[in-house]
Amino acid sequence: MANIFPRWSNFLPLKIAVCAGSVAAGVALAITYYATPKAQVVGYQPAQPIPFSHKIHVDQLGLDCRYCHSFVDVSGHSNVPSGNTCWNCHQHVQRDSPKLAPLHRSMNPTFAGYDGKPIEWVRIHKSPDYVYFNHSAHVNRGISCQSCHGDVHQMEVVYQAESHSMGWCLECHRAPEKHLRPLEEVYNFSYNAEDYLKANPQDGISSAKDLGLKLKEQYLVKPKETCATCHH
Amino acid sequence: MASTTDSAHPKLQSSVKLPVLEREKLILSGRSYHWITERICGVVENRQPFLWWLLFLPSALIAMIGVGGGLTYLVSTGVGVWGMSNRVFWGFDITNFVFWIGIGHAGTLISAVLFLTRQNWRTSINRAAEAMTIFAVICAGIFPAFHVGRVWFAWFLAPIPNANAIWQNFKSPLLWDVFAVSTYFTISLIFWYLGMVPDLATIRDRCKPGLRKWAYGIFALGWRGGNRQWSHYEMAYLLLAALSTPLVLSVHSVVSFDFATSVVPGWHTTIFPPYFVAGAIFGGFAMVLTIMIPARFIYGLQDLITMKHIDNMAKIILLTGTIVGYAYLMELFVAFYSGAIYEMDAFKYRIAGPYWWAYAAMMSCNVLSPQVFWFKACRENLWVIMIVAMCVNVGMWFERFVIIVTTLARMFLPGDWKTYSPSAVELMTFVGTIGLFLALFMMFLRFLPCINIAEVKWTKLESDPHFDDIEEHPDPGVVKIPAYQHELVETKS
Amino acid sequence: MSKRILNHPSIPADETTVSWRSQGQLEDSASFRQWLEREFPQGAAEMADGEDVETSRRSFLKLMGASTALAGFGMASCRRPEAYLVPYTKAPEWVIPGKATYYASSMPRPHGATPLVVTTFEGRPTKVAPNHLHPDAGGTDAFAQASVLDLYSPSRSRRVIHQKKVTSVAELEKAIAALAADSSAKLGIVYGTDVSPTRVRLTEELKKKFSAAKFYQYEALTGDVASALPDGVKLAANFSHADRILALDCDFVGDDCQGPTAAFFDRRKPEGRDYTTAPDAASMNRLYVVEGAFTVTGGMADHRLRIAPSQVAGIAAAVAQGLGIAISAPALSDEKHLAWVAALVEDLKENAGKSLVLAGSRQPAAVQQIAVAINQALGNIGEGKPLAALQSEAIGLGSLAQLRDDVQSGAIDSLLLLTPANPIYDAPADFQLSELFSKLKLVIHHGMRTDATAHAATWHVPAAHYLESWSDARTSSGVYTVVQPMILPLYPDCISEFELLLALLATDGKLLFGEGKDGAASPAYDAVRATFSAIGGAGDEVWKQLLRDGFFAGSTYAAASLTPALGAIVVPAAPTTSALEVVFATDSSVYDGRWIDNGWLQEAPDPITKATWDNAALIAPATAEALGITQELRVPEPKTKFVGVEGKYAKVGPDGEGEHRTQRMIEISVNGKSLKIPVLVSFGQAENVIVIPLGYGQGFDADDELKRDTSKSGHVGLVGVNTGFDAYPLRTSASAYIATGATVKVLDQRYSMALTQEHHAMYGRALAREISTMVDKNKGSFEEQLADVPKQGNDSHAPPNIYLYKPEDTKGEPLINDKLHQWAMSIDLSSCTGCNACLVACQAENNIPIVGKKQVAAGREMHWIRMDRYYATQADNTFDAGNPELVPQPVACVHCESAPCETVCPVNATIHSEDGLNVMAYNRCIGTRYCANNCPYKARRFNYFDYNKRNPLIAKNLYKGPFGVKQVGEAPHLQRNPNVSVRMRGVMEKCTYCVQRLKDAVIRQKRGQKQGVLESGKPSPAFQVTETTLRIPVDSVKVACQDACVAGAITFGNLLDKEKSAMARSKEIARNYDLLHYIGTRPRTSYLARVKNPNPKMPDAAFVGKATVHMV
Amino acid sequence: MSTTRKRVYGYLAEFSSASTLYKAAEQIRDAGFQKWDCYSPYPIHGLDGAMGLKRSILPWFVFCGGCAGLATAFALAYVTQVEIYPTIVQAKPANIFTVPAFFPIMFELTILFSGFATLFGLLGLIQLPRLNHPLFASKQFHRATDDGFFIAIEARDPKFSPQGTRDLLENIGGKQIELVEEED
Repeated sequence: MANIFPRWSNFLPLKIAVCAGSVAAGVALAITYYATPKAQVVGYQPAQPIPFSHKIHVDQLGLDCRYCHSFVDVSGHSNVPSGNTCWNCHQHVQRDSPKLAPLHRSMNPTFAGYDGKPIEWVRIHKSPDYVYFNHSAHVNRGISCQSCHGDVHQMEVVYQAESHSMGWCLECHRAPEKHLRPLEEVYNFSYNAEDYLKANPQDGISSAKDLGLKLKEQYLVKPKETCATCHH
Repeated sequence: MASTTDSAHPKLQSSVKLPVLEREKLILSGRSYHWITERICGVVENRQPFLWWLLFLPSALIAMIGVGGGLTYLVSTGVGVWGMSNRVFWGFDITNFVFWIGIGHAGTLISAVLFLTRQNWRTSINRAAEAMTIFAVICAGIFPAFHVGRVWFAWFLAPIPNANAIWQNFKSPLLWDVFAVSTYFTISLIFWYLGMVPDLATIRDRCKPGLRKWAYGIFALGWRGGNRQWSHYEMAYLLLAALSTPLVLSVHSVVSFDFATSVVPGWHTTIFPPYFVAGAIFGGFAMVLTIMIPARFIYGLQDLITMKHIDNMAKIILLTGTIVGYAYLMELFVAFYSGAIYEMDAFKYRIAGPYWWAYAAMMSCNVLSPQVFWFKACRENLWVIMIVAMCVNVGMWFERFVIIVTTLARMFLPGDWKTYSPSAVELMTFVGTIGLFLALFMMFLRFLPCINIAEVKWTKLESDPHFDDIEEHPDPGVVKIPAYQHELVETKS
Repeated sequence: MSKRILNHPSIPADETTVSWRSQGQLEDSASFRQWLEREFPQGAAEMADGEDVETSRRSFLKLMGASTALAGFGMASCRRPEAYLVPYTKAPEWVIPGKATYYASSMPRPHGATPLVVTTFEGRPTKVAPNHLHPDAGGTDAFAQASVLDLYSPSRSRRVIHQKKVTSVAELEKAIAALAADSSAKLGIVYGTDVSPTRVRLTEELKKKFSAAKFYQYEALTGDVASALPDGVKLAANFSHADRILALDCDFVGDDCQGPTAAFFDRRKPEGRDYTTAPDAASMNRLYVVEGAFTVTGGMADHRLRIAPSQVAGIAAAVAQGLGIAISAPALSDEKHLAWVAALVEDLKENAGKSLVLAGSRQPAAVQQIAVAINQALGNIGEGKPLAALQSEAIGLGSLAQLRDDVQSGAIDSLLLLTPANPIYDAPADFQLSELFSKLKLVIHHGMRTDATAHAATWHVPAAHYLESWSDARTSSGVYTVVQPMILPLYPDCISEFELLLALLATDGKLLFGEGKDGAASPAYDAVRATFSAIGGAGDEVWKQLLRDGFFAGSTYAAASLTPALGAIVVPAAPTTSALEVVFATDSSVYDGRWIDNGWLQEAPDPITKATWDNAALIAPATAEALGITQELRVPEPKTKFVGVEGKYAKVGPDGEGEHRTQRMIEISVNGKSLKIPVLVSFGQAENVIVIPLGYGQGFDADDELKRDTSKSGHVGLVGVNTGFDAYPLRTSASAYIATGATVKVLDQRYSMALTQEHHAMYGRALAREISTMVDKNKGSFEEQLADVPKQGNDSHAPPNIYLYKPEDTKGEPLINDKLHQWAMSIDLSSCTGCNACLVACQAENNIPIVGKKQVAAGREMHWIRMDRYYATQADNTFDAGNPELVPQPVACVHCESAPCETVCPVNATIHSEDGLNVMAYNRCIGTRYCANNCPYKARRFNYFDYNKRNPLIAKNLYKGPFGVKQVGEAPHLQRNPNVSVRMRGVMEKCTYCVQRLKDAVIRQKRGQKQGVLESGKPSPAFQVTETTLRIPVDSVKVACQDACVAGAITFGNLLDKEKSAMARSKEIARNYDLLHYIGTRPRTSYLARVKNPNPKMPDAAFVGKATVHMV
Repeated sequence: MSTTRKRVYGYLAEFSSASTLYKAAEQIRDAGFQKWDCYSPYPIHGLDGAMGLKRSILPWFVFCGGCAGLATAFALAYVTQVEIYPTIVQAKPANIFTVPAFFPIMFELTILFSGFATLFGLLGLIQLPRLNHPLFASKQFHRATDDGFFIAIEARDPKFSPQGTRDLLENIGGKQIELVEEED
């Protein structure tokens, strides 16, 4: 009888084990990367029909979030502005900018291509349909837009800044003090806890963390972690 | 491993003559090592008898239609194609799961428990019994895996870190089940495979060069049969046996927790774990007999699987059957002693309610039929044994059916009472798993050594290195005993 | 799908087909596409801005964004397709995307409108609830709850049909204009029996314009009351003044409404409506019922006499005689009946002026007269009395008999059918209505379904739903209520009743309907407003008030005077097995057949028989045995202390169980006609009486189990086809409700039926508990019985419930730790009738699918509330052993604090929330179903199939998996509540305590913080938010079932409100008990034992209120 | 044997039965050889002693595996259920008192990890899989898995000498002594 396997095959199992290990790790990474729900993909930045710049409107012009997202503090759903909200200003300002052609199509009956159809903005932040998220429950309790949407006031084109995964939600629900702000500061994108404390000294509060804890105490904030908080 | 190192301390030893029983021959007709090799490997190497094809092809077909087709339909359409309802949420699925997982237990018991208790008669049946375990667990696993509503999300059961930051409920008996059954399958597979490595080497060494030799070569891992390997190997085998023994007890205990930890009358009872384990062994041995008796004829293994083996198994069936019968009666007693109307009614309806026939089948098959094994004549008649074994298989299936279905169909509120009956798809899938089991077993007979060659050789009397050593053992009745026992022995003599 | 259309015998498929049974066809139809285009992208642009807010706001609005998704349940891990956010171009006033808007409206009903509050989401009406501001407020019954589904029904008629061909509205306009132009037209108009002031006003105008026009009113089963009373006079009961009530075959809490019943139920609770007083038996009313088959009213009765409905006249006469009213009638022969009547008469006399006698509308005029006479004799009628006689404005309307005469005499030659009835199908057989129609030159049918009458008419006009039309109506006491549209008609060709009438009145006969040019309102709007200005005064203020409140305060009918004419009473011979009595009854699911295409109602189990999707002949057990229908007589009776009943060992009955259940068919011959129909044995029914609920069997197709005639398959939609048996042909005008002399032939044939409950006794388990205000010889006085409620049955020896491990976290804090809200519910069996209103309301609120008959039979119905109904008889009942007690018990998830379902879920898909809910995360569920097995209440429901994505109504469709036909079109999805996930197959679901409502209330309350900061004038960090800021006001949130319940049987609230909350108070009273307390689940939903208030002098008093008291 | 180009593996000798093998093993042990092994179709009891082998250290591997399993299971269950995301489940505690509910899984993982430790420990100790071995080149060695009893003494052994070892094997009853060469 002769050896049926060549000598090098003695190291084969080890090699296979090493390869299999690397492949498994790769597959795990690939799954993590590709199978992550797109709702959680940070950096999604589609082109919009009108290149609306939050930077100009918020940072330079100082518009409040609620000027356009007018129902964010009364409804679960934060509305995108209706056409006439835009038209209110833009029938006077920058009226002839070619970028505003879709708005004219929608709002301006004298415009050549007028069809009266609403503008279709590309959706960026989308929670899955089995998730119930209520904007008013958050902004009325001291959680800023910034906590979830990032520095929108610096964005020329809006992109997704945070992952919006369940784990991410839970992080804040378990430790809301990291994100709590005085109610007056919820829509203030240049809020800074230290500056706030300088301007409004609080008894025995010196750090942002302490301020968060105090607000949690004052506001009786006890976020829930059970399923029905978001799933029903 | 005999105590040869004792010779280092001669002073502590003295010899005493004790009457010895003759070591029983487990291999008849004084077959040689080579004959054993030839015989067992022959099963794999020779052309398969017509009967093999006759069994394999229909089994494979049934498995394909029943399991393959049935499950495809189930997953594509919904669990509704089975017969369950919003009253009886489990039916055939969990009945079959418990049935199959119970079958598996005999395999582990034969290979592990009998190994630990030095029951050498196990050697000629343990391989097949272990294979049976593996295949039964595969058949069993199909049911809980596919009975879930969204099988594509079954990975929620695995504790994988995820973006949702959500984990399993480790308090759930069902999660315990997932761990227990998967551990059981893994350990059984390791045990089975390790036990097979030397035999795979035997086949490898007999093969002509080619694909077969290559395949067996890979799976034999390059086994050489050196004593430096045997030494560790024996230890590993012992350890696995020692691990498997509590495991096998735990698995069916955990399965029984699915029921015992619930609030459902007729399930909520502390007697379940031992009762389930006994039942599993009971049903498993019946299945071993059901399979081994025909296989013994087909492959002419009468000299390896002797009447002694069959007799032993019949006795175990009698014992465990009686334990099971005791459990049934105790269950009734506890229910009626409880004074709780729900408990009493649950058992009343089992006995005389809508599924009285299932209860009757269970009682007569499981408790009454094995009683014939009190008689030696019955234990020697293969037809009787075969019939009883078949009865027990059926009876044990009905036991699970009775526990699950009759209970759920008549629970706490009469307003929700509704009976259950299986759908055709359900029946098909169950039959399919029987086909799958048989087909896998046929494949096993075809490709793998169905009897543990090395261990069978080891049970031959001349395998003892001192067998023909008259110098070493001038008198077989003389054994060396440790010094600390001298006094006792001397006073006795 | 196309299969069905091909089977249609005469009409070719596609455009010329008269009904739309398939959504496939529907989706491809141009009109639907047009509707979609109109309603979606342009709808918003068409919004009128400013002036006419009332009309414009109800135009169908584009859903904004997808967060309130219409689509089903998706998988998390799919790659994201590009999604769009589509805002309004011009934001409509009052609409906040994502928030519900509520409007007051009402639903016109034959016995008086039901005042409603309608929930709309972005313009879609999704749910109705009672209008609690309304003086006649009560609840909403199952029909009202289910009516919203009809709006979106896929089988709804949506095209004008002329001579069985689909045609355009323009063609119809021509026909109407021609009719309008001819002021001498011999026009007959048939209305429904509801009262609408605008209709009355328009009728007057029509009379002026069309001198030869005649007006009729007709609905199939509204009874003989009208003929017994002067024209336009109505009786309305005021139960708050009624201490003693005698119902003579009158199901006044069920289908035979006699006035708002909320006050009746308030007085079924010994502690008062909101559990504010100590239990007082004297505060309870007492209900005597004389009836043939069990009704929900009979189930509530303190004393129930079972007697053939034809014999009720005899009892009524005996009562009258006992009260000294001179009336000639045969004397009662039965000793027991005499004793019963004697004690009853005494009780009525003692409570003269505080008692109420109601005659069922199906009873003949003579009985109605006796009832009036008794009420008059007792002084029960008048202001502040239990009964009011009222004069409605709907007078001068002819009956169906007059219509027949007028057609035959040639007085009319054109007919406009505006009635909700379906006369071709439901008129008594001797009217031979189809022959009559052939004599007319023009029949215009206006209706929501292409039913039998639509097929027989020259023109069929698709009707707008009441949620799409302007109208007005009167409630039973005559309060003026408005019917306002929530939405433009879903399909552009749908026309409302008033729009048709107004076209006839218009000088040019121009038919204006729906949304006019430039968003102008429908002419019906102006008509209603004009009517109202005469009643409530002109001016915008009152009108806006009307629209906001839904009714005009202080408007009622004028009182009328009555003079009963008592003739000699003739009581027919009592029925025997060879001359049986057949009673034609309304059905709890389809009423008179009009709801046959409503899936929610079809699947709602009958409150008494628990049958779904079919009707059957109901026969008492002893009669069924005597007729040889069943060999095995089953009695729901505890034979021993421990073991029930039907069969001692709870075996499967002779008809089988579950999907194998089949009922014996019989052939009933009466009035020269015969009907093959299955039999259901009905406990507590009078002997030798066959009760047949009407309204079924309107059409069959090739899938019919009995292979019946398919020629009428186009008369019904997918829901109603192949359901039940049509007993209308057995009726004649002389025996419209009760026919005698029927014979029965037992057939060697069986028919499968789907029952949701198949075991009817409690089997010795004290589940639905009951006590009596009368002293019990074993259990003692009322107070002692009250104290004994928590110890009934097995609970008498339940061990104390002790924690082995405390539910605490690592710091030793309790886990259920919300200090703001701890939700709980109580269900009062004393006022629960088991009527299904909660069940259907729950279905509407929580997007619960229907599953079809086969699945119900298999036990897979999805209703979150299972309406259990138990019978209990006393072994020693010497008065009438065949008259069991009936106790309903709604069971939904009881939210156990120690929930067995939670611990067994391997993936944490069902756990407990901090505020005490047992919550279910559908998207985590993998469907092991272990939770449901371990639920002692069997309150969980599993989606065995994709009921929301596969149409369960097509035969075997669910079993075709991916090859099955998809769920019906877009429209049904528009009904969905956007705040509730639509469940996919393979997941478990169950009652959530309407968690979406709770969350909404709690989040709304959180906004109070901002208010508080603003009011305090301090910076927000200095403002201390307290529990009172965040806790919702006491009893301010209502769950769907509670809201719908007219009986106030369900109270829900926050345990932390303590005694301020009615729910918390109810938990403290003696008759509060936990269902299955013995097993220690500590449920949050508890039950209050039913209290029966028998009259100790009655011969059957000792057997009342005894359903569970003797169980140990 | 230095004339061959191939490297020598050692001598392989066959013995007639288990008992001759046993005695031969004792003698080779006593002769002080280290790199040698007995080959038999089944494990021969007592041969470990006859070869002077120590008790296998495998049980220690398994013990460690078992402990790792127990610790893993406890950590997995306790950390996720009590520390990370405590859920309220049938009013059961979310603290140390909830641990009894984890016992079944702790047990199962102990067994599972022990099993893996056994498997991989064994493979490590016996240095398998090793598919190629010089002995497989021997013409008679295939009988070692059938009915042959062999002893192979490796050339690596310091006491190995081409002639002396061969003589030793002959003296203790070895038959068909074969010089086994390693392949390239």
